Amino acid sequence: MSVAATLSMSRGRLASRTGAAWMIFALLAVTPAVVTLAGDPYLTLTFSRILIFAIAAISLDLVMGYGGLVTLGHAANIGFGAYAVAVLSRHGITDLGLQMLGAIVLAGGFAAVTGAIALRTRAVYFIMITLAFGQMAYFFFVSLSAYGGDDGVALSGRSTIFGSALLESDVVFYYVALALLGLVYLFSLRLVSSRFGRVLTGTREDRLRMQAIGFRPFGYQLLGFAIASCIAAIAGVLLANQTEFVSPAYMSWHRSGELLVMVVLGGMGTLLGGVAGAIVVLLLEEGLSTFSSHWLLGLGVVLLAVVLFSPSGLAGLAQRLVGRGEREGRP
Amino acid sequence: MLIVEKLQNAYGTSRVLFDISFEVQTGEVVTLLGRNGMGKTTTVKSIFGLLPPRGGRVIVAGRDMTGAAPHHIAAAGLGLVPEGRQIFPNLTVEENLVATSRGVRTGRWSLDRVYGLFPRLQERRNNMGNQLSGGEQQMLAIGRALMTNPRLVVLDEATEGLAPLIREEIWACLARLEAEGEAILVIDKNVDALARLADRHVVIEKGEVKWTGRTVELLAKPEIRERYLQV
Amino acid sequence: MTSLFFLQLLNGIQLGVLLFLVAAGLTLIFGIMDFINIAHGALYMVGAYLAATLVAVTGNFWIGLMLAMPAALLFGLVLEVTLFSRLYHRSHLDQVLATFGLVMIVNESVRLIWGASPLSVPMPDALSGSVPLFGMIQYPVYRIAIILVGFAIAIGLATLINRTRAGMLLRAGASNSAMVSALGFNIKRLFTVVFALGAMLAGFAGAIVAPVLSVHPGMGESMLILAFVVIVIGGIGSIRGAFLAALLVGVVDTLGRSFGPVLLQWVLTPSAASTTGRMLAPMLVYLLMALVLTVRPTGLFGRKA
Amino acid sequence: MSALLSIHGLRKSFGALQVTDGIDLDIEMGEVHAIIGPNGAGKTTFVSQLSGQLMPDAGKVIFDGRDITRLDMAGRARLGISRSFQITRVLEGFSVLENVALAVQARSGSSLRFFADAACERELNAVALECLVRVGLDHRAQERASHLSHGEHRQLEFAIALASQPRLLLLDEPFAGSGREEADILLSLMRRLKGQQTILLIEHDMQAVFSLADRVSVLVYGALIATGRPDEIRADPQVRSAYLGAEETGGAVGC
Amino acid sequence: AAEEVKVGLIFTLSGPAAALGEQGRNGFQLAVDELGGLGGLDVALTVVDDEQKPDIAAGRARELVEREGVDFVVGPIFSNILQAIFRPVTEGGAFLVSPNAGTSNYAGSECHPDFFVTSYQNDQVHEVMGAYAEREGYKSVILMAPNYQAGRDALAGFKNSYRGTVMNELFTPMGHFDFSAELAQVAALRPEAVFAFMPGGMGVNLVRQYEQAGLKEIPFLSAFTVDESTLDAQKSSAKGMLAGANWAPDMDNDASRQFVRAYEERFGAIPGTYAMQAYDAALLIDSAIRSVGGDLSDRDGLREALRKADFESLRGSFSFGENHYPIQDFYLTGVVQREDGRFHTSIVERIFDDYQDRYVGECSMQ
Ligand SMILES: Nc1ncnc2c1ncn2[C@@H]1O[C@H](COP(=O)(O)OP(=O)(O)OP(=O)(O)O)[C@@H](O)[C@H]1O
Ligand SMILES: Nc1ncnc2c1ncn2[C@@H]1O[C@H](COP(=O)(O)OP(=O)(O)OP(=O)(O)O)[C@@H](O)[C@H]1O
Ligand SMILES: [Mg+2]
Ligand SMILES: [Mg+2]
Repeated sequence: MSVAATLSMSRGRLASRTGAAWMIFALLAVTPAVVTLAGDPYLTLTFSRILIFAIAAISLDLVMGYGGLVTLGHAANIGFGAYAVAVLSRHGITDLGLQMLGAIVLAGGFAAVTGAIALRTRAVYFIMITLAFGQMAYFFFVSLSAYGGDDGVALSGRSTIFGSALLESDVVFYYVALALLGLVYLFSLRLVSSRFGRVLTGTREDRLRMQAIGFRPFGYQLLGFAIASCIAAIAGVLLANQTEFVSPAYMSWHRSGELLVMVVLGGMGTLLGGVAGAIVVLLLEEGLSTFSSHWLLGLGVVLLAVVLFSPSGLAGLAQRLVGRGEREGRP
Repeated sequence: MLIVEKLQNAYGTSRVLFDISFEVQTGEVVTLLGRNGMGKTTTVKSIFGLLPPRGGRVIVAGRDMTGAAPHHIAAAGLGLVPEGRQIFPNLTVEENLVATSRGVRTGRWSLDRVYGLFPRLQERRNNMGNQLSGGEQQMLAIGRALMTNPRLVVLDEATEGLAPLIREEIWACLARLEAEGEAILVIDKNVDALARLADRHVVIEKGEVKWTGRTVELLAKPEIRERYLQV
Repeated sequence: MTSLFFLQLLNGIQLGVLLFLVAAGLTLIFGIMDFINIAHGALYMVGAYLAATLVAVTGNFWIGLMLAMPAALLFGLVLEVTLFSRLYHRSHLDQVLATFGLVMIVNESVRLIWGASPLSVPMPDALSGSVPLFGMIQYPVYRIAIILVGFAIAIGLATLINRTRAGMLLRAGASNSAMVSALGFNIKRLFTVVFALGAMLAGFAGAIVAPVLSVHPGMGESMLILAFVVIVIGGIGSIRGAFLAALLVGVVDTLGRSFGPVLLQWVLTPSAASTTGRMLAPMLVYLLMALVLTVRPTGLFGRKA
Repeated sequence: MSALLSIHGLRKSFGALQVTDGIDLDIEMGEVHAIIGPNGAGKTTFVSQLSGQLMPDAGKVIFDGRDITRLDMAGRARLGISRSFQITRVLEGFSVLENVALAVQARSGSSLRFFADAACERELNAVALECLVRVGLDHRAQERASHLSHGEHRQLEFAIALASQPRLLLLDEPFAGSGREEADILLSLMRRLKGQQTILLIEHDMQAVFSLADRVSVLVYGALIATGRPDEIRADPQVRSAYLGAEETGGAVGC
Repeated sequence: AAEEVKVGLIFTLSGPAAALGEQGRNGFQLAVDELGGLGGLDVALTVVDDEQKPDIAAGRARELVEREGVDFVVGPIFSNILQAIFRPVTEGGAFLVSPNAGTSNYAGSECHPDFFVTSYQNDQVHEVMGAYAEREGYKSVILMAPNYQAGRDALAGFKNSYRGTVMNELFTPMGHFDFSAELAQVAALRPEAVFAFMPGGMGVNLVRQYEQAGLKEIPFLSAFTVDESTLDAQKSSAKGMLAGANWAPDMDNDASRQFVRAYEERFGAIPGTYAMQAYDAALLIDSAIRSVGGDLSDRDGLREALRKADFESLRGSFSFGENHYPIQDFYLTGVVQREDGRFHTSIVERIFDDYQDRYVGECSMQ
């Protein structure tokens, strides 16, 4: 079934989608209060982790769901974000804004260079070459003894906002993350329906056709690739703050794989799907792992079930529940 | 040879076929006429089980094949030249012909005979399918269907993009086949040529059979002739 | 020094063949049937565990191996019928997601059944020991056996895909299965058989390397990535490409790691050389892939997109 | 009349096969120039070299006095060379309207706009719809392209080509697959275009060719064997035997 | 019911490397059950899986401290996980007892009053082998380790106490499986001994391929390469190979013998040092709670008691240095086969008496 399926129908769906978005964000907004009332304030931290990966997932959905560029090196950007925090704060720059700037520069630069090379390839070749670049970045930080190599480095504290240590409070941190998630979501929403977004999706559909009507795909794809990488880097900055620890483990290809799972599970080319995917996967991880050390088995079963019984991911499932079910006739 | 009864079908929620009924006897040529998007190809897909019918029956050589798997239906003696060629891009011309061939020893079609019909294909025998020109691909699709030695050939827009000369040859060839007792179901945009050799015509509109009759009757009906035949 | 070089070259080839053994099944399922099977590594692992158990039970390597094959085949059949057959028409990413789930399931099941600590398979006496090569240096007989088996499989696969009718139908089915069945062939059954074959090849690889490598959970993962690297470098769908790519990866990795630091010392100070060498060593394979794809975006023998 | 496009000694070969064998041709401003020839003669390949999809091995392509031999496809499209594909290529995932609107967008304003919703841009949609009306596909505007029938696909293909307001229109078998009525729509449309729009037309539908073309060239085995007014070509015996055929030749070949 | 002590275990319990984590968990569990609690208190044990992911570990550690409000956190196995959970636990106001990972930074400049290690400082085991090689008078060695922090530390540790010539340092990628290239170099350079640090599956591969390459006559010294977690797979190919350790299953004291017997009965495997050190961690905590009479609120008392390490360690003499890293004996161990056919490491001789790490000087705690 074509990736685009979900997209072209988006017009009709928009209403239902914004509805879902409002619901999800409303729920997320009240989460800290709820968990505190439930006498389990700690969960706020767990959920801020979810928000962070939701941001990363959205960014991946941008390149993958809309740009048609499936990458297995996306986690590298999270790593860049995290190391931007580690490096800068070691040199006394603890301001969140500046650190994000650094992260964006780092990730954007890397994306520009590697993307320019990777975009020579297509489909699975693209997956693998991005994997290659991701792994190179990973191994670079593994052998970076100055920052603990693969042992990573513990941060002396969370970033500051205009000199104040607001973020030390988990609740504040949560809402900052939520705000960023909201921004990223809105930004992406506009992006994909913009002229630029159309060219991007059009290129995914049929490159030759796009060239025939006068577009040079390369530039647009590279730009999209870079934008997504920068967003992921922001998620990295947050992750470093949430764990107050930075390690190459954040950027191994497994992590890229997990992000990919979140997006596909949630439903590609829907943006919100990424968010849903992140929530579901991480909650499952938290929940199941408390029951048994063989929790991965459970997660595996869930993934299988979703693929088999809900072709277009959770988004598709939701669609059908709402009764807007629309299945694709494959030739 | 082929009997289609009250065929109904749809893509997802949008219904396309409402009531299609017609039959093709052994040794006769039948055409499906109709404007773009009226359901001709969908009818074909339904017959071959590529799009399992939502209603009605498909009977091939006396056996009810409704809802059977495509390969069973084809094995019952149907050969398909699909719309839009659909040749195998990653196989060479010769492999395209050989891969799905059946009964080449016993049957009337063999590699040589197909090459005899389309010398062009023989020249390009070792090229990949996707390296062929549009017309060559079309020839290949026809040859591929014939190589399964069917008793009923279904040609959906089989002469699209073929040079007039080749078209002539194909019509001539079909005439020959008919004479040899092969049944043929044709969908084609320029039917005037095949009006000559076709026995009966089925006009489809909005998923329903609007009219069916012999060529003479067709020529006698100006409004239909106007509509579907180039004059 | 030269003799060492040739030895390392041989080692590289040997590693390459080993990689090809693992990649062989994948070329069939991914390269030819165009099905992304992340669980391939898991199948490979299962093969190794089956061999480990059966060899232990029967107490004889050969009998164990002979039993492990059909077992792996069966496993593949079951998977195909219950799961994979429903995924052929789905997008690559759906396949990734599903097989990713499968990997988790298989890995954990293996841990439940066999425990987390490594197992091993004793070397068959017939092939244990080593023969002198390049003067005083000894070379294990079993490794030589692996090389031979690898070549045999490569040739076998190539003929199956390129020379036989089944191969043609397979390629045709991968590009347009609906059309194949509309022309009267039960492509489903063919796929089932071939998939099972691929699974068996994976299992076979696992079993055959068990005497040299440790059998432990996650042994599949590192191999999986390498197998994909090999196929992609070789060019998807080309057996010859996969084989040559495997050898290339093996040789480059081996020589790179054993002589790289030495070469680096020509341009860098010893300490710098060793640190850079260390940093580059694990990247070698990926560098190679990136390089090949930069020059030839569809791999060495891939069809132009 | 001045040549809008002139081709000098164009050559292209695939391996041993010489597909374009030294073609010299001038396309005059405003004319409809048809190219006919047997299957596999090299027509599509020829057009692909004009549109920039393929690069020639040798020769020159001059468009409006500018050498565009090395210019890529997108570049030529921007200069106003637009083609339709023989083997349909539309954005299956997009709606029919979006398909055309995108073509309009390519020719109007920057596409580096990241926030405004393109679907709400009136002028884009207006122009796009206009094109659909001209090819008679407006009633399916909101349909998903993959839901179109084969003939409808062909119509869309044409609409997209129109939408990019080309100065030179390269049409590779636009009539293929369209039925009588659709054919008539296209025919009358092209009659209306005739004069103002320069068109290079590849077609096997002789009725269309001879009723539309100002000049016809015949391509056989990669070389032009004849160029002239329709009636001249129709009369040319060489052309008849190589391509047109006639009743008596029917079915002469082995089958 | 009496007051209860909350203890959180954090080990790698899923994924490829789970084997070691399981040993740790089992060892601690065994001790708690035998003691029928800790320090006379009932034990509320929470076991969490760090998945060998630092970020997950950090989260779970905070979870233990802030949500479960545990008094002690015991774990982890891997050094990089220790780095990740250190601050969450210590700042969360719980005692952190590491039964395996003992990195240099927390032994030295970053030492912490609430952090205790029942294993060793990572370098020490390697220093043992270095010293042994030195004493045996091996003039030349080749060193092998995976290219990650612990690997680099290991070779550094070895070289601390070895003066001879290091012909070559071979760093392999993590999860390396085919050592023929490395072994070819060994065969070519013919060192008088080989020292390797290859934990887990890598160790199994290396040891078996070492034998298959016919190199057995070159002495094979190692750390965490041939131990109870890998011997089931290495079997006879590891026979006679030497390693450094602070304990072995045939340790000559009743407590140890009894522990090994009990562990085998319950878990069907011979325990390795991972299990032993976790067991000792339990004994340590037990002793501390006892000495404060079960008053967990008396944290200073607890800390003092922990420092005293007033318990019967399975390895005999055991005390803490100022940095709360053990001062203990280190042994040379060799692989032997038991009459029941199983393999285990066995003490050959003592190399260091009451040996302390080199970083204690940098630690400010006195
Ligand atoms: N895959 C599909 N999904 C949804 N609708 C489809 C699909 N294919 C065709 N349709 C619709 O079904 C109707 C009939 O299509 P069909 O292809 O049978 O027409 P046709 O008679 O073959 O037209 P043509 O002569 O152009 O080939 C058309 O309106 C078309 O829009
Ligand atoms: N990529 C390729 N590699 C090899 N041969 C090719 C390739 N593309 C086209 N050809 C060959 O070049 C010749 C010309 O192809 P082309 O598509 O130009 O023919 P055409 O004149 O358009 O024919 P038709 O009228 O059937 O479309 C054909 O014989 C085709 O087989
Ligand atoms: Mg049709
Ligand atoms: Mg053509």
